[in-house]
Amino acid sequence: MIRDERIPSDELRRIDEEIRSNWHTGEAVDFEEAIEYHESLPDHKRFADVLESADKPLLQPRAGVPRLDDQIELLRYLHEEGQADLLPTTIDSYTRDNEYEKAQQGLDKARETGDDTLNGFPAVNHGVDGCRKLIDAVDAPIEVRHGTPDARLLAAITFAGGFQSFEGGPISYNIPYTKRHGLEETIEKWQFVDRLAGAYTERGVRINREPFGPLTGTLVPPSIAIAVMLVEGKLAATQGVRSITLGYGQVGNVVQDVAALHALKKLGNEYLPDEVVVTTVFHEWMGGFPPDEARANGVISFGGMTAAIAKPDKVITKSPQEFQGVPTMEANSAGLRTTRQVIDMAIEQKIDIDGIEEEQDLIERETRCLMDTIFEHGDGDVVQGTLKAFDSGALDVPFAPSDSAKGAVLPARDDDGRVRIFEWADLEMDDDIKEIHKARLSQRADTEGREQSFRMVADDVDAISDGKLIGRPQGDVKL
Amino acid sequence: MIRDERIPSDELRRIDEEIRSNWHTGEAVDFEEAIEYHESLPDHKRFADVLESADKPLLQPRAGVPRLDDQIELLRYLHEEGQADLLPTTIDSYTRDNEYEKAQQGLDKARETGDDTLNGFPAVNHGVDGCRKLIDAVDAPIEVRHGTPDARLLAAITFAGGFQSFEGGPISYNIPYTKRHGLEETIEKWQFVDRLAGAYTERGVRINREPFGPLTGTLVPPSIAIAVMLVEGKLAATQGVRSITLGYGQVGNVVQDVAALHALKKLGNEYLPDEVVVTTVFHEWMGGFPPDEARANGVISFGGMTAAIAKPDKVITKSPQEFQGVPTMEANSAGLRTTRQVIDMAIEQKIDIDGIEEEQDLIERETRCLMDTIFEHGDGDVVQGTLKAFDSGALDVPFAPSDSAKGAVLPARDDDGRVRIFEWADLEMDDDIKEIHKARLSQRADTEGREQSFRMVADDVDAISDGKLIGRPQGDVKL
Amino acid sequence: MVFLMVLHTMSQTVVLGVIGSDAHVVGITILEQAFSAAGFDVVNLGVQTSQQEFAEAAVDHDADAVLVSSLYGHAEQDCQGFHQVLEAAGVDAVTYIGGNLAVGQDDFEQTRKTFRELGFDRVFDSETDSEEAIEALRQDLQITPTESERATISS
Amino acid sequence: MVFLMVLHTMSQTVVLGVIGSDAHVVGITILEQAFSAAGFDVVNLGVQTSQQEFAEAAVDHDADAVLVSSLYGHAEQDCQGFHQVLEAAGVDAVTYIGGNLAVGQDDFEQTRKTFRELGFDRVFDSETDSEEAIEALRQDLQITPTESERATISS
Repeated sequence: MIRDERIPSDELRRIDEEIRSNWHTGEAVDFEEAIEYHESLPDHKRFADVLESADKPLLQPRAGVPRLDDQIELLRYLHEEGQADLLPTTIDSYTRDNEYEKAQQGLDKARETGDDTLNGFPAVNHGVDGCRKLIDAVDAPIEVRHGTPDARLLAAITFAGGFQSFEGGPISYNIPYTKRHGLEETIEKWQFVDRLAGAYTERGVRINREPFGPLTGTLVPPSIAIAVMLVEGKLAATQGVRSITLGYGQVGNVVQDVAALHALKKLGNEYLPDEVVVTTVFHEWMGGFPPDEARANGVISFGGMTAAIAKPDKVITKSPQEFQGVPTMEANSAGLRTTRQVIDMAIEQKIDIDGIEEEQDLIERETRCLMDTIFEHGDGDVVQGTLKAFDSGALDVPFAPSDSAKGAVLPARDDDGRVRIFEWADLEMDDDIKEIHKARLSQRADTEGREQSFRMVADDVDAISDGKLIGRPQGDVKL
Repeated sequence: MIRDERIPSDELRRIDEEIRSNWHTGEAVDFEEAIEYHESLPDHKRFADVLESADKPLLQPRAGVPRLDDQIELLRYLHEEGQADLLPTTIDSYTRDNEYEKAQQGLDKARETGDDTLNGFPAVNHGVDGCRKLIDAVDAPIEVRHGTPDARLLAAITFAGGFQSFEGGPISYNIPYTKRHGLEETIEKWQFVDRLAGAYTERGVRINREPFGPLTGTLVPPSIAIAVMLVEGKLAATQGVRSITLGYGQVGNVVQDVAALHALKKLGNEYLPDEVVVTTVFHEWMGGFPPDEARANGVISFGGMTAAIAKPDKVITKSPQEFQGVPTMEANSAGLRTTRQVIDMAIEQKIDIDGIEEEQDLIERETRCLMDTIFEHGDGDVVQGTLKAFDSGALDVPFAPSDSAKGAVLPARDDDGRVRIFEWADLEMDDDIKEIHKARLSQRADTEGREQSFRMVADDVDAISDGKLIGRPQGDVKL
Repeated sequence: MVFLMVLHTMSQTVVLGVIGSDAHVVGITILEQAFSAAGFDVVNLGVQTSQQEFAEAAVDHDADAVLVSSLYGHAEQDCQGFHQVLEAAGVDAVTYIGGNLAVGQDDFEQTRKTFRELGFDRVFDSETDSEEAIEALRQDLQITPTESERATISS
Repeated sequence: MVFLMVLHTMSQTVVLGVIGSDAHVVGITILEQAFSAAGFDVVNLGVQTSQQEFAEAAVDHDADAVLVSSLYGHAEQDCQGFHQVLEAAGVDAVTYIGGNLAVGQDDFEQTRKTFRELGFDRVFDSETDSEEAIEALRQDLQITPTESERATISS
């Protein structure tokens, strides 16, 4: 039975050899040589150190293209023109599905024709040397961002390739991304990823790990997101990870977002072992964007304003072309600079908004209910508790495509635009907290002169792309 | 000796006839017929009613081109694509200097060649009929925006032409715009403009008047701007104006901007007669913009955020092309939509920031000091008081090009980014208030490890276009 | 009247799902809620549902309608042969499809034609409100006339 | 040292102004403060100053330097014949001009050449710091060497 226990060294070696035989580039991985390579990197490319020592929020975009030279050019542009502090390398979909052969065909085609049929950088196919060429060519720390349920080979190659930060986790890269991968399966696979990061960490190369906070990106109640972050943080810490960046996706209500980021940091430090350095990352709005760059810039700036007040360690920026999919590098860079301008104008101002402590207190209480039920479900073991709590629905994520979560809980905004829970389903929560949510949603229903119903949920999902925060009945909409 | 007294009817008629003879289009003005025209306009084109009955901030851009058909097309675009609630017609520079012959040459050239050599709409040359064609063709209220020291003929023609709102005032369209027009001269001329607006008002056609709040647009301390607004509001009220929109230009510190807008509304209602309906307008940042549309969008959004919290009755928007001068209509419309998105996302949220009441109290106390000195200088007469207070320097505007103001007072930002007064010169102010400013600036000097000096002023003037709020010493600047 | 409508629709079963490799779950979740609230029995197969899974669920639940959602732009290839699979399994149900059905949705009428030819009874774009789909299904299943229909008849 | 510099520059008078119809006052206000702080006697003529007003003020105050600012893009036409006017009035002063001197400032070297030919001793773009102008004027008026110059000499 899988439990929250550190993978023994011999088991680590066994799995490592096994997964490296899955694709020919796995052969080139040599742990000792990789440690030497990491030690040769200058201070300003050490991801964990740069992130943890920053005195204001660092900005990072999303970006990945198939060919190495294009990826170098893209990242240099985002660093120089977009003034990104931290850089990403987003991995293609085939690699996420462990389809390295298909990724190779896409990469070959991209190299032959110049057409980018892959939607990201196939790091496994580029291999250790390809990754190092990227690390060497770009003058800032780079993180691997993907969405891969089984990221073991990707981790082995990119860690050896010089990347020092790796996004994802067994819940956050399962529940929102895929239907059929079992949670037990992804936990087991991510234990290896974390254990490998821990092995580097033991040798002084601190690999930063970043659970994916936004989850399904759609009106996720803060406490659910935070509980998942705490679980993934704990699992990583068990395997020896010592630099963990917990994530949170903007819901669009300033008070709730600031409160959630404060709660995330506080609970992260409380629930994770003392030897872990906990940082936080704020994702600009991950839901639907307005089909209009001007309005999208407003959404992006709203995220920047929230970041200036909450002061997370890192901000993942969006571009004004979010609506249409992958942005041009110019638009990606514009999103960075718009965010930067707002943060730099606001961050020196003392902006203390009333009600943040109260909202933070509510979020913390909710999160503790969820953490308590996880521990109870597992008789103290987080892995078993997570599996059983998702199974019973005591832990749930709204709009989850995965069969591993019930996806029965439904959120809706209250009259102030804060995300509350409309349908609890089997989510474990104290009754007095449920009453608070109910009262807030009832207040909104009164304002709108309609019953609380799934219509609110549906209206809220589209609201920001339609130009509002709260999905009020259409009769009230003024243009 | 000019005093704050209503122009008698016969004098109004005499001046009206005189100024209408200054250019041939003046002949077409017929007051009675003009009243009938205004009465024929639908409710949604009545500027004062639309503005005063709005339940959230209305948005208005700046825009003016020489030819009538182009102006119609421009305003329709801003209304339909930009979703502007209120529209502007910005007047060209020749008209502002009463050079109607030169304006005519520019208009003729524009009509012949299609080149726009004029930088606005020459409403005097278009005459009453031309103005009405514009009013008829566009489906929203339109305001005349200009910068004219002697706007008497412009007012006579545009009021008869169906415009129901008129920007400017004797101080706000003198001090920041021109060097040599005496204040006494502009007060006299604006008394006529206000008296004419009052004559329409008496007949049920409420012409809205809007003193120009941003003044020199460069770090104007809120109390100075508000005092000028109160004086101009009072002068207009004396002449019979009953719909007055007091203005304020964003300084970029959220707490100070919200406090200033609250103080403006409160003091406006207190200092102006009860029969006047007082509304407020917030101008998005009027200082130097970043030479980068992405960063400019951040500045614009910051204004939208402030507006969502302060809830003024109207917002004058900027475009992302502000740096390069007159924007394309697409960019102008983009600035509107970015602002709209931010306001609509934020306005339903309860965002109460600590310290606003305290800052508002300080602004009110400062403004009362200035108003008291004006009344004292004039033995109770506002006109004489304003003239003498500007003359003695007891009332002053920083960076004023006009010989009518000393322009000796100098502002600088404090450590929180709020605009304080660094050099008081002869500005009248209670000593305890001066001590507060001094202490705040001293705190900044400590933070920066340098003396308080004009260097801070110079650094602050460029800060926002350089991407920051406060002009910190360059050694501290991180990119 | 409301009671009557619920009575009439009590036995009507709708099978919902997102076809192919598409993982967009929000729309289907809201559709599930809307059809349930309107009185239908809803079987939600969720995302990444194969043609075979649709057919099996329709047979198992004796579905009156099969509603297919697709938002990632590959609906046409995902639906090739879908109606043959349904027919082979003996499914006799109304079939609808909705979502972002083509990558460049410039001409929705062309898209509608394509999917009508594939065998779908109705085709909706991504802007369609769930109420509209419910209304259409009530008509197609000849459930008690709606208020608007009666208003038309009596006028 | 600071005291010494102030002594040396006490008697040096600078006339400042914005030429033509230009009403940009911020830059000239900051220049006034900077030159005053550096120990110069400053006569600030403000905005919208004519060539004749510059000449009269330079004569009245026996100016050592005349500093012209222009930010609205019409400097070249505003400065045509300026040095002839100064000469006719008997002004013998160092002349500087700075600001946005051409509408499209693509090639500042060309702009500099244009204004040097008009007679200005130095030409600055709008990015020039006031410190730089002060430093230049100290050199041109052979005021006590600055720290950086001495550092160069002694190194």
